[in-house]
Amino acid sequence: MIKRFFDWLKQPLGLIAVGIVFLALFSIAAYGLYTTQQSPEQPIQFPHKTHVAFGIQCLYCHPGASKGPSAGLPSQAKCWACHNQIQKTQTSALLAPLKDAVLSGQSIEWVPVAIVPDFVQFNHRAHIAAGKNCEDCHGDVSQMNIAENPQVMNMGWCLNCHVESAGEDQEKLVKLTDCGTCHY
Amino acid sequence: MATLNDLKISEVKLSEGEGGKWGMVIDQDICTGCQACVAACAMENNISFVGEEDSGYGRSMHWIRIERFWEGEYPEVKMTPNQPMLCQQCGSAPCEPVCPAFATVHSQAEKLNLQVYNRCVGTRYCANNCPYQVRSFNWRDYKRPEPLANQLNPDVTVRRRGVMEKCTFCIQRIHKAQDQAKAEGREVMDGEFTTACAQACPANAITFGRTDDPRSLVSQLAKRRGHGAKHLEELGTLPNVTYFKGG
Amino acid sequence: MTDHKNHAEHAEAHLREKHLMLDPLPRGRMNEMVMESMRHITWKFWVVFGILAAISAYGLFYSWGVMIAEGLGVAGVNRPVYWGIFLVNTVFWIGISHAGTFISAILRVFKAEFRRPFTRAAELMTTFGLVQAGFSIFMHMGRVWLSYWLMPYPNQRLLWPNLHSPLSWDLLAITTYILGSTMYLFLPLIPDMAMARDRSTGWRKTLYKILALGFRGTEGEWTHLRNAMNIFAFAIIPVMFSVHTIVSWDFAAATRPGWSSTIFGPYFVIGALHSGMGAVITVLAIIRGTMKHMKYFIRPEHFDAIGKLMLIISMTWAYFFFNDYMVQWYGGDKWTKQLLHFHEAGPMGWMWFAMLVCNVVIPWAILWNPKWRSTPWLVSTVGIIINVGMWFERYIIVPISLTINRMPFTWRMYQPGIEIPLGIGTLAFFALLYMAASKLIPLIPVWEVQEGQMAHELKKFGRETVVTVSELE
Amino acid sequence: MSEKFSRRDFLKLAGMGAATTAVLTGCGPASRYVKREPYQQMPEYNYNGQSTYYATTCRECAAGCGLVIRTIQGRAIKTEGNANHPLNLGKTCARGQATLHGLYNPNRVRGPIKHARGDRLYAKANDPFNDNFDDAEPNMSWDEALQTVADALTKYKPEEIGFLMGMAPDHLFDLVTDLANATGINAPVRFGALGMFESRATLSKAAETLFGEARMPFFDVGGAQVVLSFGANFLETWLSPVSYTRGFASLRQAETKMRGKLVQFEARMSATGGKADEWVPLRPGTEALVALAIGRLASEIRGGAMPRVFSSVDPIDVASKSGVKLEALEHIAAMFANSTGALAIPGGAALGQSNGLAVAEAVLALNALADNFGKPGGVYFSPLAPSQTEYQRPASAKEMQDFVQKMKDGKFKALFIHGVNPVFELPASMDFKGALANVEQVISFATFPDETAAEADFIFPDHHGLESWGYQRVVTGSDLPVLSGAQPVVAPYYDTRAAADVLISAAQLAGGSFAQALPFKDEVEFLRGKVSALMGEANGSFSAMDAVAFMASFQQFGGWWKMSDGRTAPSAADALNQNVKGDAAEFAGEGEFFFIPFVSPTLAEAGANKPWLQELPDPTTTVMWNTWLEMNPETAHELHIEYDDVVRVVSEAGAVELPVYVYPAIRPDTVAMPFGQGHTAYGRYAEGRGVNPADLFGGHFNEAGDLAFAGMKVKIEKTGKKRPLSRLESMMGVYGVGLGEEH
Repeated sequence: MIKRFFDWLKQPLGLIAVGIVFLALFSIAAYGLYTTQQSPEQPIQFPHKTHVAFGIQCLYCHPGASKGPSAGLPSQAKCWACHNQIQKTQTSALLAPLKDAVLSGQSIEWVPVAIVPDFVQFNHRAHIAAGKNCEDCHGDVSQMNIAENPQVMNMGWCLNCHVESAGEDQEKLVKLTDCGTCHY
Repeated sequence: MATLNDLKISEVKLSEGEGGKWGMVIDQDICTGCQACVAACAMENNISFVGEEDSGYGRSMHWIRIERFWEGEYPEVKMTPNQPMLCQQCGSAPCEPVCPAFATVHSQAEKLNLQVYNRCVGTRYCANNCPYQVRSFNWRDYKRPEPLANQLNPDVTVRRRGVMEKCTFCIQRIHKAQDQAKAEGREVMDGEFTTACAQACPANAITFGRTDDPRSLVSQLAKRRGHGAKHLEELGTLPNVTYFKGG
Repeated sequence: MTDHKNHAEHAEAHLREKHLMLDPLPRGRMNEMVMESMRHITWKFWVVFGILAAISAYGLFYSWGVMIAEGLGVAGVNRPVYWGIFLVNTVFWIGISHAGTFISAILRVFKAEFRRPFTRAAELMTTFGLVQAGFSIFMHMGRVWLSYWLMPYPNQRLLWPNLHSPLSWDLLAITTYILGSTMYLFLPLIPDMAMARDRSTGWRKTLYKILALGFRGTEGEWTHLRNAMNIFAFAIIPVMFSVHTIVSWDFAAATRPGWSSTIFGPYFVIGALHSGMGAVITVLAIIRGTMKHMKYFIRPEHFDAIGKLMLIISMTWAYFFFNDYMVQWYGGDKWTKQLLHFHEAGPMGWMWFAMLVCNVVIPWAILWNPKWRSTPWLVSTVGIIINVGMWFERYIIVPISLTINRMPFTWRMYQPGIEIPLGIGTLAFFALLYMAASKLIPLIPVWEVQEGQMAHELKKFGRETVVTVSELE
Repeated sequence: MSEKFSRRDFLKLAGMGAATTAVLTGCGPASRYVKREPYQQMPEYNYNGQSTYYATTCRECAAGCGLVIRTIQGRAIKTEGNANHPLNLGKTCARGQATLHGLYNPNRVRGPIKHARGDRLYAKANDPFNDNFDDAEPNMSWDEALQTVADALTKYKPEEIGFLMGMAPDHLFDLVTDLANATGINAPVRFGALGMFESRATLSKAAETLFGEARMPFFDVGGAQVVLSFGANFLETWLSPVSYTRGFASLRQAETKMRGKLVQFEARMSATGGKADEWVPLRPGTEALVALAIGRLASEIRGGAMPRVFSSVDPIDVASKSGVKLEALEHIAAMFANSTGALAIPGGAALGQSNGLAVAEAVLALNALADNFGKPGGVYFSPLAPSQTEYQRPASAKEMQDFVQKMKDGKFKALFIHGVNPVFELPASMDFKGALANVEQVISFATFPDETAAEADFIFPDHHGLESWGYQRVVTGSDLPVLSGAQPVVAPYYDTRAAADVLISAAQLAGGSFAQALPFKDEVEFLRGKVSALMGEANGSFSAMDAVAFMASFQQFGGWWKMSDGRTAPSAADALNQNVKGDAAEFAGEGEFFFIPFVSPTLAEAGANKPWLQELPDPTTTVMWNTWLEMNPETAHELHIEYDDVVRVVSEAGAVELPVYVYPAIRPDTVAMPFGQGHTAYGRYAEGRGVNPADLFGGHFNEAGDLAFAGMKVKIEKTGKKRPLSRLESMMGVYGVGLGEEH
């Protein structure tokens, strides 16, 4: 019976069947990978695009980036300072969660997308000071609606940039490729 | 023995086995063994407590421990000077070459022995090869019942089971101070920051700073007290911690 | 005249009874015997097989699973004994694995004719032993799920394994050894597989067909096979020596009292052979005792021959042991002295003495006597004892020596925990693999035996009957 | 094998494939997404990811060290010393470091609770690493709680209401004192086990006898050249350990002077004794004799008239009684007499004996001989804290016994307990627990579910020290008069409320004189009133234009202190003309061993519930997580006792069982044991661990009313059991156990 099966596999129909199975397995794997790379659900469908279009600077809402390790998420008081004055806030279904949160005093539970593992000590300030722009890592936020992370933020990506920016400066290269610069 | 003073910044080359950068001076004559450094270190560095059974079986996670022995017999018995033992941040560290994964490596930038937790696969060879026996291993995922985890220092990675760890000379504080200094466009000043153990020590028995700077307090102290000893120096480990034993 | 004739006939009969090479059977009969030994499976076999399978599953799946989930805290390792029985077992199994190569490669190279019936059993020991060593070393790791990091492969992190580390050398050496020895096991298996293929039906036929690689026994095939085996036999010998030397460097390259010893390389190699020969002879005794027709193939002469080897190896081991001890003691380092004293006088001192009794006293006392060393049960018991002794030796080198270091404040004893079921699991799995192999492949390399028998002849020169061996290759 | 592959199989396979890829790509971002809650309203002076530091005062003991707590986004992360604080100059002890493990302790009282006396306040489990310990749920609202307090205040006559408080002279003590003064309720009584073991009453009584002032002496160890310490464990828990440790460091290694020497007289080598240059194991009870003999020998060396205080003592007799060789006495006396900076300190177990007062007097007389009063390296009176008019001593054990007697007699109908755990800390023979039965209503303000809280009717939990406001007077250890300030560094984690707030609100509810006594909106208003009273004082560490600014600076700097040395010199006039009774102490009990309890240097009286303090090795024995009995190797050998053998220690008042630590530095006729463990409640890390020496204490006092805790003899009985102690040290490496005979 096994022999018959193998023989059948050698027939054109069998070859097609093998092809389909392989394709299916590949698609499943690809789908699995795809699911792990999705942007998470956010409590508010926050359109970065719109806000950037109004000319709001990144640092207005994420001021920590220039001062310290964490860029920070704006407090809802900050959101409200503007939205309070915008008529649409009262009517828009999109903005209802913000209104509810502010009125009820509940926190908005954002899910940051640009994240590094807990064993990486990342400092925004140093990167801004080194002349990096937000979009270098976070992508063109002005074209994004809900936040997504355009980069695979892995170590190779970090190192690549570190090595490039060190250039010929040997001392800088040593500092920027030192394990202890990010891991402790 | 070359004194710490002999090392000048210009001489420090970017290879291991050369002079140190950060160093510590410990005065055993005034160390009272009060364990403040041990507690401070544990709080700063998110060190797990392991409970009675494991701690009694040599699994405590202290990054710094205070050793004491006895000399003589009653009534002429004496306690030897308390000896705080922590990672000596060797210039030529026996732990480094034996790690197959490069998880314990020499920081060329800070001249420290790094332990990269997330690279560690737990062969424990480094701990075997450490003549000072100052490395501690995460034998289990030691739990911190809620809400104890609120105390964790966000600047230090919380280690999980199967990972080696050890004293880092509070590298998170080094980085913070350097970052701060850089933001303000200046050099890090001596005494601007210190390690958690040195900061807590009520007797000021621990002093931390730049050994490659002759004007720093560590260098000055080493010069003033003179006859400092480095542990197991004969092994060629080039330790960066200097001990002053007695009066 | 008749007397003389009778006498000569007696002598000849005696020689034939004693030596397999002089006692040929028809090839078809011999092949059938081997096939039957494989096919003959009793209920006892299944009972033992089931028990071993259960023990292996408990040790290697359940216990290891628990340890992976809980961390190494469930084992007995601590500060300062960071390495425990896992490493003892690793060294032990790698040691065991040395016998196979030694017997089949070195004895083959030196054309020791008595090797012929048991090269296969010994080579299997190499492969199966290395499997257990692999288990043991991976069990030992704190984060075994990341063990692939020890392999050099291109990755986005731009990180490579540290080739300064003796552990990396170890990994390379053992990987080379396991690949090499498996191939070396496989080459002499091909003609036997072909033989089995021609004599079986059903799934066995399919299996053997695949394994025989279409071997038909043409002159060209034999020439290629012989060439390949010769190349491997010579190539695997340095690999074998290097593997245990490198294993010894795990210890010798460290800066620890009791470990940092330059003699460790040869000391470990000879120790490996010591335990390996002990294991081979034990396995042979078991095969001879439990499998059908094996009394024909494995005879007291083989136990006698291996017994002699064991005696020589035991003497060599004793020499290296003394050498190592002497040099360490004479060095006068206070920590080393403390450690040597601790070996004998510490709480585990009994083990130190037991090691010497098992490795030296008992082998010497028994193996000098040709009659005793030809007695399978006795000499295999000595083999087991030597293995116990060699396990003790590794236990003394790893956890007991780790107890003493340069920081007396941290000295602490080691009490094994989950290492014990894990270790027993590897032992059971080793036996299990052997049992499975005994029913799947001929444990006797039939063609080698037949080749030997063809080469051996009894010739008469006048009144004397003389054994001659002709060069076949 | 079949060609057919059902749809279900396919889905299964697909699922498995997806799961496998998910596992394999476990490093993908999806596996790490976490929710983050930003502030609803970002506090000013706070930045994302940056720490904020708040100055406050350490509440782990009564010393009052200044702390700066590093917080990040509302969580307290790290204790650091307040570098400006005159008492500790930026340093902390281990207990101060571990105060965060109190704040975030898994077992705290989470809100107001009414419960039956003796009921558990948290679920019991055997594994302290397990999460499943449920604290008792709060079952009252704070309104009900306030009403309960108000009712208690009004229902009973003022003289039937008692307040028992912790040892620290803090704002709450002032508030209750004000309340008591205005309403006639009993004045608050302060007590703490540390004070009991320090024999504070004895120290001040001796000062009163010799110098005419009942003040807390300050010993300037740092300035001295030769320090004779009679049992004072000043490097461990004594009075103000951080400050005294700093003194010790400059005794040994000051830049400007020679290395000073420390001689420690005690029967059991303490951590302080371990650091001494000479350790003199005298027979317990002969400290006064030895001090007088040294005084006599030193006077002889110095020449001149023999002071009256030393005249009657016979050094040869003392040598035989004390077990200290005459040559040793002479050598120490010579050292003392010839030094320009000689200092003698009485303390520890030496004072906790029937003749403790005589010991204190004899030792203080030595200082008079050294003529060091008010001089660097000598004896001072500690400065009175700002706004303090006299030294407020905590209650002695004798006074506590009277207090308990009043309870037993039913004189208290309502008892408020704050900041102290008398069920655990007082000698079991005093039977505080039993006495509580005669009090109608017991209200505890305990932060933690301790033994006393478990015996209360109501627990109205106070905040943890790091969540609360307050100030505290620094009693000793600083040369400046200090009022150390406390402020919340984090928001209260549970539904707790400041005891001061509870009292203020309840007083408003109670009305009448209560409302008038505490006419404040809340605790902070009360504090501001008290603190801003200092505004007018000259020479302060800061000044301000108005009360708000003053209070802000008070918070920012962690207190207010005068910039001038507030220490005063005791009058030496009569010190040498006293008549000190130098008789050896009397010992209660039948046993053959002197018994020395000492406060665990790492745990002290209230550290047992902090897991990292439990895991700190004891400085002398390196034992963790347990209690042990120290015994001389010779004695152990004679009794056929080995290390870790469990023995029964029997005193006249009780018995406990604990493992033996064979301790090389203790007299063969003495056994010793730490105080700090042996809790029967107090959270998962403390409960059921070790034993409490207070169970052995009988009701004997010295002349100053302090407990004669070291005035006992005990019997040792073998039990045949073994209980391994967790030690950091190696038995092999340190004691040669198991290394083979020759070692």
